[in-house]
Amino acid sequence: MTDVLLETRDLALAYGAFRAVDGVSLRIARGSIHTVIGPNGAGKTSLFHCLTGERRPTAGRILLDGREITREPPHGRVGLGMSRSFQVTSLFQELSVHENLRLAAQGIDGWRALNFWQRLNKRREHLARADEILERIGLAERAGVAAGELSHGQQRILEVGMAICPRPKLLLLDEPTSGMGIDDIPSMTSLIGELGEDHSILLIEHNMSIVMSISDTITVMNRGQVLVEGDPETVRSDARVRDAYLGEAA
Amino acid sequence: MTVRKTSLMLSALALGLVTQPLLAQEQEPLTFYGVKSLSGAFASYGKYAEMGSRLAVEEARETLGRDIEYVSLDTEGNAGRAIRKVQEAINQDGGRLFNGATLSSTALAVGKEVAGVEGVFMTPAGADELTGSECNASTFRWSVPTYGAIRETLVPLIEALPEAKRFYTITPEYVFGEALLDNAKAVFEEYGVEHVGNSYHSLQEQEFSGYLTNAMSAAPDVLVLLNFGSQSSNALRQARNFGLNEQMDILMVWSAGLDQFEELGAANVDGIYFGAQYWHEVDTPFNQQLVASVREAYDITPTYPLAADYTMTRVMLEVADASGASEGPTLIEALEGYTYQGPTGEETIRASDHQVIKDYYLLKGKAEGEMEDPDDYADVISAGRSFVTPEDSPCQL
Amino acid sequence: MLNVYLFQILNGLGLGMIYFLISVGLTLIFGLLNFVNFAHGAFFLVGSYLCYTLVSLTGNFWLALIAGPLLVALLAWALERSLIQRIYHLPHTFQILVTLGIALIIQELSIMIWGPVGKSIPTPEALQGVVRIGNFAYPYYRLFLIGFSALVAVVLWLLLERTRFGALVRAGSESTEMVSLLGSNIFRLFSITFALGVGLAGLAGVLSAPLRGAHPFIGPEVLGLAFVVVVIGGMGSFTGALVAGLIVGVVQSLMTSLWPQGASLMIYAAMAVVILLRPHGLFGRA
Amino acid sequence: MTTKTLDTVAASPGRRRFKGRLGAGTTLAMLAVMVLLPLVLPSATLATEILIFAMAALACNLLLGFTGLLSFGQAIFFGAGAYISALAMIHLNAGLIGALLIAVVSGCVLALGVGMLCIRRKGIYFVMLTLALTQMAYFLAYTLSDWTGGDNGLLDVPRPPLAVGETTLISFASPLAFYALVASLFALIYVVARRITDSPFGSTLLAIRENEQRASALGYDTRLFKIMVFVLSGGITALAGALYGMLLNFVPLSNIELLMSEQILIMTIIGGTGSLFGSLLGAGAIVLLGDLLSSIWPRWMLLLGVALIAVVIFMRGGLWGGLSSLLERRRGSHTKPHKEAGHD
Repeated sequence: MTDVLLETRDLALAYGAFRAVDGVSLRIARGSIHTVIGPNGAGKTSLFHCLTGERRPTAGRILLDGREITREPPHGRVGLGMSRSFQVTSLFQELSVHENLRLAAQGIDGWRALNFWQRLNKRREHLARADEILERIGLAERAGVAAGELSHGQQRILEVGMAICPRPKLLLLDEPTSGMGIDDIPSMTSLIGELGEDHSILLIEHNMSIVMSISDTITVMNRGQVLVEGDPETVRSDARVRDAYLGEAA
Repeated sequence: MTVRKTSLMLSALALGLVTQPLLAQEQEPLTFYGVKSLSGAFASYGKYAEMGSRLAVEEARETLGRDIEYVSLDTEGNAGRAIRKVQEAINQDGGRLFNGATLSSTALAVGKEVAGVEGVFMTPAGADELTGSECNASTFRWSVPTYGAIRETLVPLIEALPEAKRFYTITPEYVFGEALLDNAKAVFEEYGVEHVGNSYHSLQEQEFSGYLTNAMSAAPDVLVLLNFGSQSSNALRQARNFGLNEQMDILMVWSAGLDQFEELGAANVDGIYFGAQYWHEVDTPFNQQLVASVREAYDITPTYPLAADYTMTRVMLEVADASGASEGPTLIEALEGYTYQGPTGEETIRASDHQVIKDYYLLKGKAEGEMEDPDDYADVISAGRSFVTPEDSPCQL
Repeated sequence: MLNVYLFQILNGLGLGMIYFLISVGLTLIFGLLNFVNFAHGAFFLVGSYLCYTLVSLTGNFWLALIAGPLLVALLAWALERSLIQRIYHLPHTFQILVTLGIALIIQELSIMIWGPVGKSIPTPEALQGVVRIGNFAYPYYRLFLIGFSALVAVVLWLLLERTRFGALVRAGSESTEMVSLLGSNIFRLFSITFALGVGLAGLAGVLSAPLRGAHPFIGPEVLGLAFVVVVIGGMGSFTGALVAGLIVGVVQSLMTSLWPQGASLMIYAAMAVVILLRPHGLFGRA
Repeated sequence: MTTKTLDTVAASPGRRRFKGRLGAGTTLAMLAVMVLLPLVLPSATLATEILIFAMAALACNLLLGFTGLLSFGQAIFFGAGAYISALAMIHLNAGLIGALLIAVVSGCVLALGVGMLCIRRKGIYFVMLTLALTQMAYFLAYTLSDWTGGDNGLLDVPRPPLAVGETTLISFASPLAFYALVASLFALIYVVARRITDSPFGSTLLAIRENEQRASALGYDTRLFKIMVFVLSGGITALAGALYGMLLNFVPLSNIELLMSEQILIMTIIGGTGSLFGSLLGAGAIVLLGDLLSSIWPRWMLLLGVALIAVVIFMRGGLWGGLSSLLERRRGSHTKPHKEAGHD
């Protein structure tokens, strides 16, 4: 039996008559980089929303490490070991880079963060974690700057950095290179590659060169369903995939 | 050096101790406080009240030949602010003589504060509690309570309109409105006329078409408005708009008098009955003199707030001067039972509850063509005084 | 004999048309510019006072009816150009604070200009008098108000649904880029829309003046009422403002016969319930 | 360093020490202000009013400045605190501490209810909910006139001494003594609020203000945080209301009016959102302005309108923002103090 970290069973999300996600069963192996691709409107984002808890699926189940999380709210999934980044940069613009990361690390405290009588530096582990991630994503020099003042590329990196702060078992990355300039993309690619060494990653991505270079497994979606699944080579050579993308172009 | 300083200070202190009583025997300056709503939501009242007090103070400086300091405390239309400023005047500057306060809540609370230091506070505010259940030794009130306002308007009206048998009331739902309504009900019963209905409305209401509809459906002979201020203005405007004045007589029991008539305009005032605390055309010596000096000083005709605060300021200063006491129980004693010529004729401060005994008027609005001057909005139909007897009053001082 | 409740319903419908007029400008500005205008009541106030001044100067109500709203719209246009334009992009919180400031300034300026005592405005001569129905009477002026408000509603609807201006404004509220692509100046479009919405508040002020006079502290009450109508109808919805205006008018009128003390409690409670159960109102877009 | 980042980048390692110094600095400044207030101002009563409203503004700031919640509901807690403590003293013979505790607890409980209802909606809908609830609370207070005195207000509110059993320890009858009580409570609240804003909870509030969706994705149940800050804010506001009742010996109906919420909000904003010291500045500026200007120029409230607009457009930090950037600039030009001046 392969070690499955995240599993969906016949997951469906319908808006009225429209079935955005239509019976998707995924199995994401521990330690792998698993990418979901597909033409526009294939249901990637809807699937992602179900996984993060923003949308409650209309049918089907989601299991993380064998535990049912289908009805868990977004904030509840962090404590269970799931963390995400946003497609459109979503930072605390007026807070410092370091504080952004510290808050991200503190998130696993859950309701314990409600303690209003504790001093911040009592929770040294969060400060240390933020410092550690700062080094890792190469933003240590900009620690004191407000996140909103970073360049766009740096903001995208910080976005991913925040997602790894709580030491997630599974990292959900939503188009991490979205809106990035050509020059910045290589550093993001190498960051994700590095992260893949000690994290399980579910990636949604448009940029094919990244997808093909770092993915262990690729799932191709079309019209809310899984079209093809396999390693990059298999997917690259599959005629159905080409048709699906050509259909989009036509 | 320090030694010399100390001795200097000591001798100055000694000098002060010696001279102070001497000076006091001569003429101590009087300090008088006016609690006026100059800014905020009741500025329309406070503006005139302030004019009245200032005029009275200026005149008293001459007639009494003494130094009088006048300090106005702006309530900012807010009872809390008003009380804080009064406290400040009492504690910081030793203030003991106060006049004014438009809002009942402000007047009640100022009365309590002033009573705490046995000062004197005279107010024109509307709440019966001032000389009723919440009365105290320091609080005096010039305006006629709801009992008299009702009796001096409804009774003469019932007598003037023998055909009118059905009365409908519109009442604001709070203490003041209830008091007017209870008194009105007693009059209806006493005079054997039918109270065919009442509509309560909330304190913020400005749209009266619904209440007027209720009134229409009861088909009364007289519509009695028991609200005041902008609410009564709007109720009257809208009643005219619905043509109610053609079907029935309308009485506004608690009108503000001239300034409200100006707000309403002659077209709205015409043919309507109004109750009023003061009317500038009343023929008394005091009033003639008041009208003349207000014309000279401000080039306007005195309104109710102006006349009320003028009268109270003048009475307090005169009594303070004559009794030689500017504060405390001596002054209170001098005011009790004091009789003077006021704007409504001879007025007396009743000792048992500190209520001023004075006339209340029933006015009838004139058509624009009949007005002899721009302020001649109404004629006095009747004047008189009705007060709860001291025995029946909840206040026993 | 006509039942009093029936007449209250009729009266309520009339009241409702006035409420529609009071609130339609607010909902337009919110719907199209996504802007929250807490100064709406203050512009109503200016309309009422302008009506007073114009009627006392010229003796002509009809002139005031045309010039009053135009002057208010002009004031709005100037304000939009100098101030409001800078805060469209800010969160609603900041828009509320700025317009609250504007409302305070307008209120105090009105007292400086027109004095603290209210003013009355006579009903235009042609519309004096009442229609009698049994015991009840209904003023011609209020009938005129109903008809005129209905006309305003139709004209507005045509303007928004059937003209290029309306199409542009609707497109602009979706995406400013699209309008720029169409070759129109989006900022001018916003200025005009803002002036239109505020001008409607001014119009309501002018029309209400003969009923309620002009009083410097009427702004907050009108604002509260307008928000109740707009929220119940659905913020930004034109149909919502109409239907909710009528509902609030009828409910308020009926309440005066049933439980008058609770009339204002009812409308705010209704607003709270609508927000909790149906946040986008009866007709709002989700 | 710009003023914008002054408060917010505080927790980064390099800046943490600076923040500590600044925090201690403002706490000291606060103490100095409290000692000086009754000496500089014409009366201790005026100083007391300023501190009471500063307390209410501070509580409002926790909602608006730290969490980004614009609530018109503060009058509910202010009014309820005043009414409930007064009624407890009048009818239940509650002493000073009892009355204040009852006010705080009832403020917290009410805020829990109001908060749980209101935070179900966001943005303009949230604002409208708080507005509707305030109107309803006002209606309730005015209808229950047997208890509240309705429009006449609740009279004869005592200002009880600090007592053990029948023995009076400290009487607060004199204005200065009562000022001392209010000032100590304000100092306490200030320290508590400082601690709250410096805690993990406080830092999370800022995160919610900045980006609620992200905060939620990081694992924070943002609704719990918002309810909690409502409870804290409601308790403090009710305490301010109770003290106001004791100051005036009277609870006017206007305490629970929408206008009161508006006034507290304006103080908070003009003082500076997101700065606790700013709340003191805002309350002080507005109470003093009213005191000085109202009898000279009755239309002084016009200036409040202007100030409100100016703060949003030009000076988001309010008075505190303006003051601190001024201090920054001065510190830049005169780095060394004049030693000669201190020597005599």
